[in-house]
Amino acid sequence: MITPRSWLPTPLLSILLLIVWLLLVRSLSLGHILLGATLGVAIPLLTRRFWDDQPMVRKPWLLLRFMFRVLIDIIIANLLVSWIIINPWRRSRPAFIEYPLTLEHSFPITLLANTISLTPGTVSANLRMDGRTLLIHALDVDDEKALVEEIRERYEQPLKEIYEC
Amino acid sequence: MTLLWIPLLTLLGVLVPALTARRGRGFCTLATVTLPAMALLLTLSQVPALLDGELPRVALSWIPSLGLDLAFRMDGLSLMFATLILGIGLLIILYAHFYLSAGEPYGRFYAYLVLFMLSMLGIVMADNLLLLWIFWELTSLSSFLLIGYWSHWTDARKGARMAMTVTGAGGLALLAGFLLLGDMVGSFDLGVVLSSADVILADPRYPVMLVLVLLGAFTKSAQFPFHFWLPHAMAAPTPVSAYLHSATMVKAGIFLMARLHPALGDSELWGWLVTLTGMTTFLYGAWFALLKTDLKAILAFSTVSHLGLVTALLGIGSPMAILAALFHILNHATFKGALFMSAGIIDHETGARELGKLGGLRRAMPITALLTTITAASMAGVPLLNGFLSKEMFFTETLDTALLGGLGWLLPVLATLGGILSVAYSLRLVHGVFFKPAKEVPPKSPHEPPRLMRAPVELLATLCVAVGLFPAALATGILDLATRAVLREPLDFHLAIWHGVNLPLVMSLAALAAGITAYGLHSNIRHFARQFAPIDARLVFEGTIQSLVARTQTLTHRLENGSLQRYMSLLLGTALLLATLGLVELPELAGDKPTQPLDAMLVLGSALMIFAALGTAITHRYRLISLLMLSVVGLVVSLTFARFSAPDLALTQLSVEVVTMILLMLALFFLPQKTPQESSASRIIRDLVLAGTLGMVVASLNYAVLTREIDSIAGFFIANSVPGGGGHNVVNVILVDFRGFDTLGEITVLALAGLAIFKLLNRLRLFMPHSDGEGRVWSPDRYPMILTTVSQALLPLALLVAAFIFLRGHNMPGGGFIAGLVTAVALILVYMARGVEWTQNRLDFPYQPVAIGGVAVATLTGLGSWLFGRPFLTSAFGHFHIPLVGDIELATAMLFDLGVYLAVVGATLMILANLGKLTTPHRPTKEAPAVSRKETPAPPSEEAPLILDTEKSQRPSKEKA
Amino acid sequence: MLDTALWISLALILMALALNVYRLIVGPDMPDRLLALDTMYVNSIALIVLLGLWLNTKTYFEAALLIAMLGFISTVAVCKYLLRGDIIE
Amino acid sequence: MMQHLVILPIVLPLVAGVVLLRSRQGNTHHKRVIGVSATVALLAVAIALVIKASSGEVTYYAVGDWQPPFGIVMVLDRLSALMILLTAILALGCVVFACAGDDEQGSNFHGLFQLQLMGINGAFLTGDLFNLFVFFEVLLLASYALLMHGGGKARIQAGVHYVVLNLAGSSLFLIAVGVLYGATGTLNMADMAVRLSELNPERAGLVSAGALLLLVVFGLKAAILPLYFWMPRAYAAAPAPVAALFAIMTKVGIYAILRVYHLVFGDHAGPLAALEQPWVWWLSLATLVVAAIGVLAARDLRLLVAYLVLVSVGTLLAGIGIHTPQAISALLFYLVHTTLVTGGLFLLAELIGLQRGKANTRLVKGRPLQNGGLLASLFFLSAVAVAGLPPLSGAIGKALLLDATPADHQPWLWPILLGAGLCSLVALSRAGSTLFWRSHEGEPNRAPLTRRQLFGVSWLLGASPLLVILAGPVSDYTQATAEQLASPDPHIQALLPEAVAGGDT
Amino acid sequence: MTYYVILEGVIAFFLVAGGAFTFIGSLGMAHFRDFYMRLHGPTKATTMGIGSTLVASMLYFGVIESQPVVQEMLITLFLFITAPVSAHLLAKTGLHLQLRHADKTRGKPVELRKEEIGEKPVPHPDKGHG
Amino acid sequence: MESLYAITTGILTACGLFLTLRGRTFPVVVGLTLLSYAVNLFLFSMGGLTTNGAVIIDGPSNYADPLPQALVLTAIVIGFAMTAFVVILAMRARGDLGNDHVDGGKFEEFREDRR
Ligand code: NA
Ligand code: NA
Repeated sequence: MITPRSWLPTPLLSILLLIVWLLLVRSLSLGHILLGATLGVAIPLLTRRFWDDQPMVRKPWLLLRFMFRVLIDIIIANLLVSWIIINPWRRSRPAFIEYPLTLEHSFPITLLANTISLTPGTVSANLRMDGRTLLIHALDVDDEKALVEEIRERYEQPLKEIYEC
Repeated sequence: MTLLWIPLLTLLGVLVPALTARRGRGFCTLATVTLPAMALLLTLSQVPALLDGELPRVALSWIPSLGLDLAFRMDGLSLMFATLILGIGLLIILYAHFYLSAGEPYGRFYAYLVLFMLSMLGIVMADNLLLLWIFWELTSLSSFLLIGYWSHWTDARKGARMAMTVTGAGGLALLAGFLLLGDMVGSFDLGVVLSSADVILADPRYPVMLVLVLLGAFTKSAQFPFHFWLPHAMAAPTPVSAYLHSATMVKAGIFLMARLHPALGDSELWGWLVTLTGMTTFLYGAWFALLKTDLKAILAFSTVSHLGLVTALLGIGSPMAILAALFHILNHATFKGALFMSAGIIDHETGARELGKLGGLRRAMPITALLTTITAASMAGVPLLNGFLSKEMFFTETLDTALLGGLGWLLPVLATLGGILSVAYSLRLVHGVFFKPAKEVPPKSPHEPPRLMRAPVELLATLCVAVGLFPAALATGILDLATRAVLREPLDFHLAIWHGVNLPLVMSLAALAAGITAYGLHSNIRHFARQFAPIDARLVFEGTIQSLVARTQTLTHRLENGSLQRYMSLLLGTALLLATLGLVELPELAGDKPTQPLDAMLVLGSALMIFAALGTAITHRYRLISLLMLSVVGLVVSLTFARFSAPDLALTQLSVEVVTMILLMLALFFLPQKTPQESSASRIIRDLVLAGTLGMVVASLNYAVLTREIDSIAGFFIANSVPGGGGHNVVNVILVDFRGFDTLGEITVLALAGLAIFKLLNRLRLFMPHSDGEGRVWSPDRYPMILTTVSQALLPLALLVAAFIFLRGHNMPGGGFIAGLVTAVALILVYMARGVEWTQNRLDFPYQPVAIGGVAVATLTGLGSWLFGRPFLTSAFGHFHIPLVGDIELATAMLFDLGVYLAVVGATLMILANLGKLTTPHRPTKEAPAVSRKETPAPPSEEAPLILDTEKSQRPSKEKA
Repeated sequence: MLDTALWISLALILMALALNVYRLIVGPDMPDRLLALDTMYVNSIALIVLLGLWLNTKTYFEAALLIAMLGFISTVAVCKYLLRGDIIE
Repeated sequence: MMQHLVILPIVLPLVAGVVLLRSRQGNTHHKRVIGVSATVALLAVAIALVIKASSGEVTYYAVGDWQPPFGIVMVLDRLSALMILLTAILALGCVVFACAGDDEQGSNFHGLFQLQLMGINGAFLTGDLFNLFVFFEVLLLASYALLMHGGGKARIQAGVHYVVLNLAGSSLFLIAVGVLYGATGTLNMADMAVRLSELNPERAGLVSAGALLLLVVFGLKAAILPLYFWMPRAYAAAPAPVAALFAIMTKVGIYAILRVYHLVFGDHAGPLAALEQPWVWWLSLATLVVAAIGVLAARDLRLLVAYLVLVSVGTLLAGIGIHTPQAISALLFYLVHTTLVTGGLFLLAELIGLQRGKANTRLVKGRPLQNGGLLASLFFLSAVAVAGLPPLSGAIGKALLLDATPADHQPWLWPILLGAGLCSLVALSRAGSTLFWRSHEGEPNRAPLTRRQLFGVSWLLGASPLLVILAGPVSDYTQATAEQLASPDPHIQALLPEAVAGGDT
Repeated sequence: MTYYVILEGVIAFFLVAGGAFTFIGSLGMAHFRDFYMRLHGPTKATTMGIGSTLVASMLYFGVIESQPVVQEMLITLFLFITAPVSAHLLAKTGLHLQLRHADKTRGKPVELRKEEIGEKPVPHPDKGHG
Repeated sequence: MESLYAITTGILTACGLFLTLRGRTFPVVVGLTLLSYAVNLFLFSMGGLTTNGAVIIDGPSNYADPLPQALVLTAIVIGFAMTAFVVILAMRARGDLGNDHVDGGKFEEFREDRR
């Protein structure tokens, strides 16, 4: 039996694709909506096999809030880093920091790692193969422990909540 | 038409022995002689016509543009030679029937013999110079086969090759001579040539032409210094020697001189060249005949000598000399044919042909002894035999000629000297074999040969005596016809035994007497001759050829030293030279088109590109760095395309650049990471100069074109893109419509690349380095988790972009090609992030059908237009109104573009994924065993999933992962 | 005003590109060069956007889109190469 | 279908190739049937084309219905028809030979073979310079793939040189096409001819640079002296049916020189007319010399044949260098002969090699051959033909060419050409005597000949006596072809009725 | 009118900011002491710079020319997905190659400790060098 | 501008050619790729250099010559196919012949002066 699940495995992605399509073709004609819908169904069907099972997003609103926070942090981080770069008198205090992960699934971990890379003076340098530890390189840090705590509180906790895992 | 049957019957005769060889030798021999016998009868049937003064002739047009006709004539000269060829040929076949031993492939032998007969007939009957030449070369070929008949014998092989090389070379000279001759008179028709002596003699090219023609004649007739092949040709079975080297082939040169005498002969040059060559050969041959101990060698050198005699006569060229020459040809054919056959009989019955091993055979073989004595006496010029008559005519002519002027006395003296030698070697031959007591017991107990084997000898010996006694009755007729053909007018002559006591008679008698004395002093002469180191012509010849071959090998290796660098520099050097030649013709490099101003973006872009290009070259020994530099060039090139209004190009260049980069890196894994420093400074300077100048030339060409207005056909495309092609993106419309055929070829190339690469990857044995260039083991993390996750997020997005780029291509930058590459690259990202196995399980379509399917779709789109009666690849497009959906445009070009898309995806994945698979158990092995027949590298095991150096390079991570 | 801003921005980006080339050439290690290349890809996105603004056309923006995507993929490929040697395994 | 006849030599192999390549696996028998039938069909088409072309009319096929000079056209004249027919005849022999088992030595043989034919035919038919480039690439890549068929070190090593040099050649081709387009503004060769006749003399240098660069490219394909180095080893290493097919590949270069410099740089091109001639002439002589040396030096039958191909290249180019209709006619006759005979020789060499076992085609003493008599006769026949000895076609071709040599060229060409013939004769007699006469000890190697192999060989070699018998009509055709080439105006008129090319010459 | 002036000003601001950030990113890449520090510049400042430029473009085309702005959004999306991943992989590569870091860097991760690698470096099994 | 463009093309060509003259397969392949970039730039410019003239028909405009663009597109694709082939061939040669010299290492010592 054909269930919606079998032909529309990821409704969110499908909708996203449709929207992107309409934006791309700059048109709202029925033809394009049909075409976009077709692509929205076809592409996930084609690529579904390339997806690992991921935890569902339980709290989309939280996700939005998280994204907004990250955006703000990115801007701040950028200003900070820029300042470090252009200020010749500023002596940076780089450090390698091991961050023990509490997240479990690959998608949230990736989100976290990318967030870390984009925000305050840190780059996630290596996710160890056991998936439990993230090595972070920080450009300018006083207190490693505090940084770890900040990341956990600011990013990892929300992600955990979003995905409830 | 009867005339045509003479060669035609002989031609058919070539096939007969091959077809009848299975039915027994007797049958085969009989069958073989049938057709040549008929040809002989046909030849003789021409006599009445000839006597009536007619010239029987037949001509069929063959290659008009070359002036080559299938034309035959039968004049007296042809008649005489044709009779000789066919008559003696028949005797030889009969003789060979007994001569060849039981196990030998006689069918083949007969076939070769008849083939040779045919080619000789062709020479003497040809009425077209080129036709004559064709048969001329055919005699070389068939004699090659005959001489090499006992091919397991080294002497036979080498003798055959030597004969063919020398006579073949002469044949080539002859061709050149004939072509010149034909050019002079404007025709290759023999009749025309023979009647154009005045034109020919007046032509400034006459000397060259004459030398070329004579080269042909002299090589064939074994004239000094080209005589050396003939004694070595004696490695042939005796029937062959008897036929080719006494009666026929060696006479071809003589025939040619006689044939062309009317056209070429009336000049001093001819006289000097031919007479002196002939006299030299006459003496040289006779001298060596006296020194040799092998029966056939003696006969061979005596043949050389007699050919020289005839040549000398032709050189003298007076009517009587011609007559004498022709007469001696006849006589020589009879006595020498008989002598060769006798020698064969002796060899056959005793197993020996060395004078030292033979002796006293007159008791065991009295009849053979008698026959040999008669024919040898004829050869020596003993009165009452035919040899005496023509030799005396020769002496007469040497006395009468005005050639050599004040040194005219030299000719008769030399002639007499030759006569003395002839007598001596003839005597030695007969005495040594039959009368002198034997020193050794011959290998076989000697006895008379079978009756029929001796029959040909008996016939010929009888002829010697008969003609000797009744020359007027027996020889006048044919000689009359033959001389008429050569002299082009009847000659009044009378052949008689007795002319009274005159100087020639004295010369003859003196020669006889002195000859006998010389034989008496024979051991002294041989002792004298031993002081001179013997020159073995075969060794010299083989040595020459071998050193020539060795030298050519050195030369070839020096030129083609297997170095691509040299070949490439030659290619570039040639290009540089030729392009420069064009450039220097430009009056001014800059044209009249105004140039555009510079801006910062351009300057920096150019600087970037130049830096990166130089960087690529400079760092080329550090391959990865070089690759990164190359990537920068690629990026800037695509930015340049964008800058100068080519968005499609920018997109294409970008995607191709990335794919190329991935490809190069995939390959680099299996290649050394660094290039050793091996170019010398001078080499680098040479390369820099070469590349630099060619770069300058390219830059100049570029500048020259850029500064000139172009009046191109582009306007048509811009004007017709929308109305004719239904698309706003002209570049895309050109690609899929105006010049869709190019694109079809292009995707075929791409698909072919995929197929070719698949072939290359089959059973490829590679090192899989388990550490990088610095010796670091690889990171154990095969599929970094973050990359994996992101790759799956990017895939749908990339596919969407691909779909977008594809669909808008006809009107906006994009199209099937770029969309295909984007799709392929996105999939390659998945391959990189998740590995072959994982991806392969999910991407289970086979690439080759997709790639080929793309080509198929494009082709079918093209073929579709045939249904509408339009040419291949004619496009159609239309706007369709669909309710609710609205207006949509559909074009066949989109279908074509879909083909492009599929071909690109398929081919790219075929290339990259198959390459990636090399190091996994999925490596392509479907190809049939690629073990070439030439070299058979033992594959480790048919089932082994990996052909790698497994023990060493298995990396630790394999197990972990 | 826009023009001025455009040219200032362009000048800055060109300088950025020059710095990238500097890093590309001096290295000292492969990752440094790769970083330079990756940055160069990203910077050329800005260049194309500026070109679009200058010429007042979006014709070339797909190129920018592709650079964003393909530049990443080529960086991944080189990283994978340096890490594992075999980029598709 | 008749109106599409002109494009069939391209479409037919393309479709066959696509059908054959649709998957790698599949029934060998089916593939063979398809491959051979497609080639037979191609032969039929080629015959029809020759009949059509022999009327003397130049016809064209506008692909995509875009008329010249804008669209790509396939042009049928006597020359292209002849070349297509020659290709088809050669291909049939090769493909049947391959069906004896060579096709199973690797993947996709028949499909690649068809695409190779497509490329070759396309190059012969196209009237567009850039399209010529595309077809060159198609035939090159197909040839790369076919060269590698079956693998083996020798092929790989020869392949590297072949591929790299040809890639550099392709770059030069693009530069040349670019310059010519930049200077004349068109790609259609007939149109380019028209535009050259009214070219601003100031630009002549530009055009001549482009034209001479093009000559380098064609010379590379044709294997002329300083550029031939890729050829002998690649041909010697290629699998037999492929090497035999390659016999036509150097002729593609010859054809391109003939076509481009007669059509585009004909008399109407003024000072640019026949600008290739001196180069081709002197280089052809040098090529002949080097080739003759190579023939003598070769220690392997395949290599020997490869150098014989080189000899033929020199001979053909000499004909172009002479540049008279007579010489062109002679070279066309010789071209037909040499292509088929050298093709046959490559196949024959394979048979000989197979029967000799370990000694293969190396010219050393080996075992006797199981079918020694038959192979020896075939070898003798082909040696006579290829060395240019009567009574086979080589002699006729050579005589035609020598006869067509004007007096001032004779002192150069005659000795060299005849000398090269002599060298071939010496080398071939040495080779034959070693292979068949000296090898008489030991047991013959069990490698029976198959009917397909014999058909392939005799099909190609049989052409030689046939050419002799039909020398009259064939040379009439080549004569007419040469005359058609010499006066390109009707050709131009047929493609561009409004053009007045050469009107002022 | 004012609206346009303000808009132009905003666009100009974003343009200049974009250029500036881009430059700073590359500057950081050029002048930091070690690879790990150099990594920060492009990851953040450059991404930001391109983002600003794209915002400028969106404002220009979207508001002034009223053309759709989806390409810019897509580009931004791609960038924000890929930039951190690139940085991550680059860092990982640097660690794998054990690139040396500035002395003042605190923390000594296992990745950079030689003894943790375990095996001795093995020579490249390369016969390719002459 | 034209001169700068031409000089750039020339230098690219020269660098590419220099690399094709090297003795190892990989630099040769890189050189051929570089050469094809140069040639594409060259061919592209044969219709002239046009700013802001992308040939997307939307009314009268100063269009660039689209034909060289189409030719370059074809050339790029063909060049890619060829490069792909030659890269793999280089690998194959290395695997089969044991080294990556363009001549297959026929020479024991790679003395270039002699070649
Ligand atoms: Na792999
Ligand atoms: Na990035």
